[in-house]
Amino acid sequence: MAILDIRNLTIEINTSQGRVKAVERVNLTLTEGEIQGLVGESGSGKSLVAKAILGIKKDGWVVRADRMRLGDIDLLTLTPSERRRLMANDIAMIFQEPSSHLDPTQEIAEQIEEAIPSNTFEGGFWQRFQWRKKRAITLLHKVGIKDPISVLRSYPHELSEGVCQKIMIAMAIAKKPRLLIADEPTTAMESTTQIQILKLLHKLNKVNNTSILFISHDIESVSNLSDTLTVMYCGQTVESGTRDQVINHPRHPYTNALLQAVPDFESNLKHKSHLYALPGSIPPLQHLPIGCRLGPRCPNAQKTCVQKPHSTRLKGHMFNCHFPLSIEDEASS
Amino acid sequence: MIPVLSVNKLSKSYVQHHGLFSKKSITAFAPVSFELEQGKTLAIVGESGSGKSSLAKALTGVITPSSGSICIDGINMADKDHKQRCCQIRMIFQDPTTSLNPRSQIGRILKSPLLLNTELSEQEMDIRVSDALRQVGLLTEHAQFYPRMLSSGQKQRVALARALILKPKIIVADEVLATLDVSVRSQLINLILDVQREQNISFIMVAYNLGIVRHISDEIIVMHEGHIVESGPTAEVLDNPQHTITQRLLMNQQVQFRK
Amino acid sequence: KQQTQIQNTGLVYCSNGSPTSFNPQLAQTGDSLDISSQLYNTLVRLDPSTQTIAAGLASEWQVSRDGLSYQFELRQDIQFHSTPYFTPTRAMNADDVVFSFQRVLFPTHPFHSVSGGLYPFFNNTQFDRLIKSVKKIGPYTVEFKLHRPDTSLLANLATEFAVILSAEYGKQLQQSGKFTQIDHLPIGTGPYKFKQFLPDNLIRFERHWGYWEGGTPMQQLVFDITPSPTKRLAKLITGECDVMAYPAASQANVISNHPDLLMNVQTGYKVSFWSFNNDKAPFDNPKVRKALATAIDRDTILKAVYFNTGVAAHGLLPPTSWAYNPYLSDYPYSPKQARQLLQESGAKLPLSLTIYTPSGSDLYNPNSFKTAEFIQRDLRKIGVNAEIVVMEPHHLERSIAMGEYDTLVSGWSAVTSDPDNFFRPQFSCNAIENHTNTSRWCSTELDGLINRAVKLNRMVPRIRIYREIQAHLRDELPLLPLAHSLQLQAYRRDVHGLNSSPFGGVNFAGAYRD
Amino acid sequence: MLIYILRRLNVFVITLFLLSVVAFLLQRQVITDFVNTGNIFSDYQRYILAMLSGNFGTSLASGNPVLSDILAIFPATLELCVMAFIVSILVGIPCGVFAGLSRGGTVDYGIMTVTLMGVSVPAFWFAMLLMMFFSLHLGWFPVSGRIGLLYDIPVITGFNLIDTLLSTKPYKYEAFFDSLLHLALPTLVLATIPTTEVIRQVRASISEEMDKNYIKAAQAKGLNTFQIIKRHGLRNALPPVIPSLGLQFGRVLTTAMITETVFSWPGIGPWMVNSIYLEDHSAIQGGMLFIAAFVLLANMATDLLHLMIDPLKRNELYGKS
Amino acid sequence: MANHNVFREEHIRSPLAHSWFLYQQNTIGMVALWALIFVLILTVIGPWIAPYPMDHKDVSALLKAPSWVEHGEVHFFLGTDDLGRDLLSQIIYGAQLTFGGAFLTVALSLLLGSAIGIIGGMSSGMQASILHHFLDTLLSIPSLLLAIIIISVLGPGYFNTLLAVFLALLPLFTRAVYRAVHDELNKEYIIALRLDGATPLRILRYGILPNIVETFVSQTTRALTSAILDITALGFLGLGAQRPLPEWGTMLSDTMELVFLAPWTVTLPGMAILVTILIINIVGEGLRQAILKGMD
Ligand SMILES: Nc1ncnc2c1ncn2[C@@H]1O[C@H](COP(=O)(O)OP(=O)(O)OP(=O)(O)O)[C@@H](O)[C@H]1O
Ligand SMILES: Nc1ncnc2c1ncn2[C@@H]1O[C@H](COP(=O)(O)OP(=O)(O)OP(=O)(O)O)[C@@H](O)[C@H]1O
Ligand SMILES: [Mg+2]
Ligand SMILES: [Mg+2]
Repeated sequence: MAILDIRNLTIEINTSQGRVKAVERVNLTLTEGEIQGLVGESGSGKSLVAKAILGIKKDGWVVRADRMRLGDIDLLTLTPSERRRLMANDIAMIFQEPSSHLDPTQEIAEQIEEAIPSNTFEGGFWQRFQWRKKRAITLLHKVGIKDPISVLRSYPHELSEGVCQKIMIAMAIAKKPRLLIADEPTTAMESTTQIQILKLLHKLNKVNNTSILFISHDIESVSNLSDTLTVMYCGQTVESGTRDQVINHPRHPYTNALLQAVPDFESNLKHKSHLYALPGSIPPLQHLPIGCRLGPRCPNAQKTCVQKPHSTRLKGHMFNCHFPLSIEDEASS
Repeated sequence: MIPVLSVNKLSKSYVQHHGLFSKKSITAFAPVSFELEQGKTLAIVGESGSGKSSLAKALTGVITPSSGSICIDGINMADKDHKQRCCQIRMIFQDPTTSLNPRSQIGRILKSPLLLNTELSEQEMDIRVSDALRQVGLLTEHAQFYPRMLSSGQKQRVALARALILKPKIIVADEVLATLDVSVRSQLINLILDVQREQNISFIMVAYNLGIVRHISDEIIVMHEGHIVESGPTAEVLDNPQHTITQRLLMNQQVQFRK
Repeated sequence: KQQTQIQNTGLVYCSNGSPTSFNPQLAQTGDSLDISSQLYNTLVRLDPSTQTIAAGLASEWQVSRDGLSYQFELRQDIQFHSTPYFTPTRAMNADDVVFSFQRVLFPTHPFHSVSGGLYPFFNNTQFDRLIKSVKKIGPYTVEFKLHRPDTSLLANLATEFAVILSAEYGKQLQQSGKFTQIDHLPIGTGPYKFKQFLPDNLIRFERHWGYWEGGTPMQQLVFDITPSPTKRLAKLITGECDVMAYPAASQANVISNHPDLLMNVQTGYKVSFWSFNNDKAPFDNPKVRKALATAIDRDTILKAVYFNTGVAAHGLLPPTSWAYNPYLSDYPYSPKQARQLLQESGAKLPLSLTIYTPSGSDLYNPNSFKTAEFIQRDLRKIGVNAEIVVMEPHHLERSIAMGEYDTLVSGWSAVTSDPDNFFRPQFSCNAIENHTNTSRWCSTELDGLINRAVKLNRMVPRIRIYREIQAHLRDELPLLPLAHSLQLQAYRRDVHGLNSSPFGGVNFAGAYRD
Repeated sequence: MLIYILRRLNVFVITLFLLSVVAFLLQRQVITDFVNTGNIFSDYQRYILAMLSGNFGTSLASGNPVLSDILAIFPATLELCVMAFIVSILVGIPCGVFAGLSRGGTVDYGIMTVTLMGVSVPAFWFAMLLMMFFSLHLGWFPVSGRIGLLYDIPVITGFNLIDTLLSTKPYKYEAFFDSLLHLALPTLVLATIPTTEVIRQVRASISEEMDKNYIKAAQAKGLNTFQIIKRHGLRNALPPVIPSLGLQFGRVLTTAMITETVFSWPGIGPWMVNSIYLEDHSAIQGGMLFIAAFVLLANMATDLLHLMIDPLKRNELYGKS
Repeated sequence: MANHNVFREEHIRSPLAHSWFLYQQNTIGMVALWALIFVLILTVIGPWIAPYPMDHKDVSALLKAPSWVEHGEVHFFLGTDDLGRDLLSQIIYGAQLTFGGAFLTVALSLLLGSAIGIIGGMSSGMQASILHHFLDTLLSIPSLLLAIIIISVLGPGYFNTLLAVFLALLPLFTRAVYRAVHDELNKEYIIALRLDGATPLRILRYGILPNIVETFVSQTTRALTSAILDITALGFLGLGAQRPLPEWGTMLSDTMELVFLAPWTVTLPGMAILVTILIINIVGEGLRQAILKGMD
């Protein structure tokens, strides 16, 4: 069953140069208990999608969608306060740069306790005394912090980035969410810590059956963890499918380029030879090309690319391209 | 082949003042020695805080080393003389946004090392600038631009052009790839490889992604807490790591959850 | 405006300056003496309506035939103030009178040199040269013996400077060695007694229950020290003050048009003038002085500086004085004639001079600086270049003492109605060292006339001499009188029973609010 | 902590030292009865020892020791300043928060316009206008002084608002109210500067903090806007404003000196100006050292307060700096 | 709009030109700028255009109300004071004393203060840090208080006021410039410039100065307003310019006693001060915003 179902999500932003479609007709489906990776280079609108799901809006943003459901709840029809309440219970988000997402002037203890909903309390009334604190300690234990008492008494700036991220995760799992959105949880972190975090997320998924939307710009780390993958470019979904489909049989030139740019995926690469790279650079929001936004950089681009491609679906493998790669040999085999 | 760069017992420790009298010294890296041949790439890897950036800075003269010597082509580089050094060894900073003066045109940024270190005429300098721009895949017109008008990939190219324009023997790059997007990163790697091939320049790269390190570097140095714990040809070291630190670094990048 | 409870307990008087001492004997002659009549009484006093001498602490007095001895009979039931710092054991008697005057007159008196030992008023009137002795004749009888007859003595004794202090208090302080306290923590016989003093801020008085003329209607009286006339008026309008000292000339109109305020106008015994330093050439030349005098347009000054709250001065004496000489012609304003006179005078031309002037306002001149500016402007018309030097009154005193100035915008507030109080301080040779003779005029002829006038007992010959003096001054013109200012007093409509003197002070003894 | 205080104290002492040298030279120059042995160093030594023992000399004008004069009038000034700060905090913080939250909106525009006027208006003129309108025209407030003079309140603390309440007079509440009325206009004038400053700072601080990531995290936790502002926004936005309030103290104190002159407030301002007029050098240099020391101390105090309140700053206190 | 973009693509403006372009979009800012220029011109040529000479006193027209009020006369446009001086002329002459004086003082202290600041900022080590702390502390004493302290040593007077304000402003500039230079020095592009072998002077000229323009603008604005406020305040307290100099603050204290008779003599000089400071603030803030925006 799909826990998250988004159809044609469009986000427009009013900038000084006028209104731009930062995210255009993005589809996203997440089934229960799955880890889905959302990959795209910086500025492709991944965080915007996450914010749209959570309903965190700023002035001058227009969010539209044909459908947006969390389980059987229609998010589009909820009032903002109902939505907040729902968010508080069912969805949790962990952010990129965790230390900046913790209030610098509050002790960790307070912040964690704030994140523990009161309806998760179990036990008799005599246990109420300081139950939150006890919960907080167990939560920190769960995320692998060895010295929870002293961590609880610290301020965010006294802790390392990795510990902060663990705390964010602890806060996220405190409410036992059905959906966890992890927005670049490991960027700018030491590799050892990265591994720990990823392991933690993996465990969370396996043990609690929490669905995870894992957002990252690094296709390498995403492909490690996730079951399904969605690739975005400049606010458009270019391809989505299972990990295997996307990694091993990419249909979209952009996905292909991403994969080839990582030497690890290319085992037979000659030392110091050229890496595969798309020409040009990502266009700024104000100068987005019409139609397929990859158009100007795409090696296969033709005239029709100035129209927005329809999505093609093949055994759950969805891609938006006028001229998909190796579609013929796939069909013939 | 004679090494173009040889570093001998170089070390750096920072002195921190506490109050008026007490001070503390932090060792960024202990005496290290290594050599680099012309046209080769040396990668420095290691955990955070292991002294990679400090080493890179000491090599280019941003900071003064506490002891030891740096010889380029057998000539010892004096500590303070940037003029002498900058024609031989140049640095690319990690963040192009902060390392390009926002109030200077690209042309002027590129011209300033020429102005200070060569006796070229105005036209010759213009030619050198546009050559350098073209070499890194930009247009001559970009000389008129201000940094805020360029994307981060383009800025990184400008930084590379600034390093190249004096035709140095060695270029030191401190994590220049880390913040770039994958597609831009490949472009830049290709660029660096091309430049190296054409001009036979040696590179010293501080890097973190071992896949890339393996692809582009010839030699590798693994650092830990200021010490070189392992060094040698890249392929050898990475295929057959001896030291636990190296092993750990490798392991961290190869965890597979799905198997 | 609604009255609050507290307002029924007292009155607030906006006075214009912080007193330097609570002993009027020590006060400068120019100072306002608002505190004096609240705290003290004098032997005799001036009847406000008839301007004649009436009984004060002394119920009656006799003058000997030769005019050399005055004998005063004191009232017997007069109580001194009883305060936290002094409790009197007896009523006032002759000892107190002797104590008070001996302090001023005789350097041997233990209190004479306390608080500086200067008694400006008594100096200016040359009291010490006049009085031979002050003696107790009986418990309530005092005798003053003079060196020479002087008819202005009673008028001087009626001024607010000639107050009676408590000898008992003096003795007590002498024993404890706190001599100066007598001038800071006053004990008197007046309607109010001293309660509190915050310098530059306020003085608080309390009702003196044992006052010999009956208790005052109000429990307390507060002097709110407010140097700026604008602020005094503002406070009067908002009701923070009930009575206002010395409204500025410019305010007269506003006050008389305000529904809540009343104004009291009296001709004052004040004159402002422009003195020439007769010690300095070319101002020792009468022609130069006359030339300068004809150059000045006094009507404009009256209009612009006095806002018509003054009358043009044709001489030093105000027209209301009994000695005023109405038959003298004045110097008319005529720049042409002035220029001609100056040519004839033989002075070196072009002439340039300094005009010294005090900053701020005085009782006799609302704005001396402005006056100087107008004089400067008029002088320019006759080709005389004048430089104005403004000084704090305090500093100006020094310059006057040194005689640095060429000319000076100044004035005089008389403290008695006796003409002697105008001429002696201004023109007697002795007054130069007292710094009141700002024209530094010293002629034996004029000195003789001044002294002769006070010896006479009868009015008619005195008037004749004073007219002679005025004619003499008109011819010599040591200074140019400018204007006589009116004595203004503003108060709120609900205040009654005020008793203000033409010399400046107000007596709150009978004042009340309804 | 100790090191930090010591360091601040160090600079404080150096500054005071320089000021005292100026004061000393001043006194040596002008005061004739100042015992002058010719040796400038020993003279200075004597002078500084006298200062340290609280002997600032005797005022020429009043004849009292300067220090006792200052101590007698300073509470009046302090009362005014404290009231101004209270007002500026009570008004400035909410306004700043509103402006910061609606950045670019009408409310913000309105508040910022008023603020701009506030920083541009000369205090003495503003005081005169207020006096003309509210006191003389409308008659709502008294024009000067600290309290209706007929109220005879014994001085205990020097702060009228406290003294009236402490007194045993039957009219003490009436007097309290009266002294509030007297405070109104001077406080209004005096509060403009710190209020505008607080508004600007809080506005900048709030709108900066509200853009920070942890606010988004709080939103994601499901808190509503009010809770977020209360629990996170203000908590982070306000502490950085504290040191600037400390800096404001000096400005307020000087503005108080002007305001006092207009409203005849018996504080340090008219006293100081008068001393300068009268060239009462003992009073001038005493007052100058006193005010400067007070301002510097107030600054140090707010800095320390900030350090203690703001956990981000606490690092500077302990260990690493 | 679209045209606009093309235009912007073709022309590459330097950041400062771009800031200026942005500033021109700000209507209020431009109005204030023109007003400021007007005040500047008035300050310079005031003596030639004022309707009456400086010490002209018209005895026949004492306390005339402004021309738009009853009893007002057009040839005394803003009315007259109690000496019959034309208020408009007085205010125009006063511009020279108040605004002109402030301008000069600020210009001088800007020059000297930034010189010290730059030297302090470029040099490092102990003396710089002591300078820094000392300035910090000195700055916590507000400029007016500092000016009063200096006046109390020098004695009242207009020239002394300017001197006092000048001295009081020095630390402001020194500290701000010192800070800015110090911060700049740690930026990577300065390090890069140094690696190029640039001399300190060149680093200053091309690396630092263009990047601290914002500091100069905001500090100059602050200094100018505080100089005007201080000069007028000292004049008002009677410690600054003395009568009959028509310095605006002095005029105000002078006319204080006319509050009841001639309120315009109080309101008008005050308005002059208020408006001048207002436009300086608007222009300064506008420029600052434009410079900041021009950066990105
Ligand atoms: N508040 C905003 N105002 C204007 N534009 C915005 C805003 N937030 C994001 N954008 C723009 O929207 C686009 C998508 O932003 P988003 O943060 O979703 O990218 P991302 O994929 O998360 O990138 P990154 O990997 O850097 O986090 C970017 O081009 C960004 O410039
Ligand atoms: N300016 C400085 N002053 C004092 N200590 C410093 C300074 N710069 C670096 N260090 C210390 O020197 C050590 C080495 O730092 P360096 O930046 O070289 O590490 P790194 O390997 O580059 O780390 P990273 O991967 O995080 O960039 C660290 O312990 C650091 O704390
Ligand atoms: Mg993002
Ligand atoms: Mg580093």
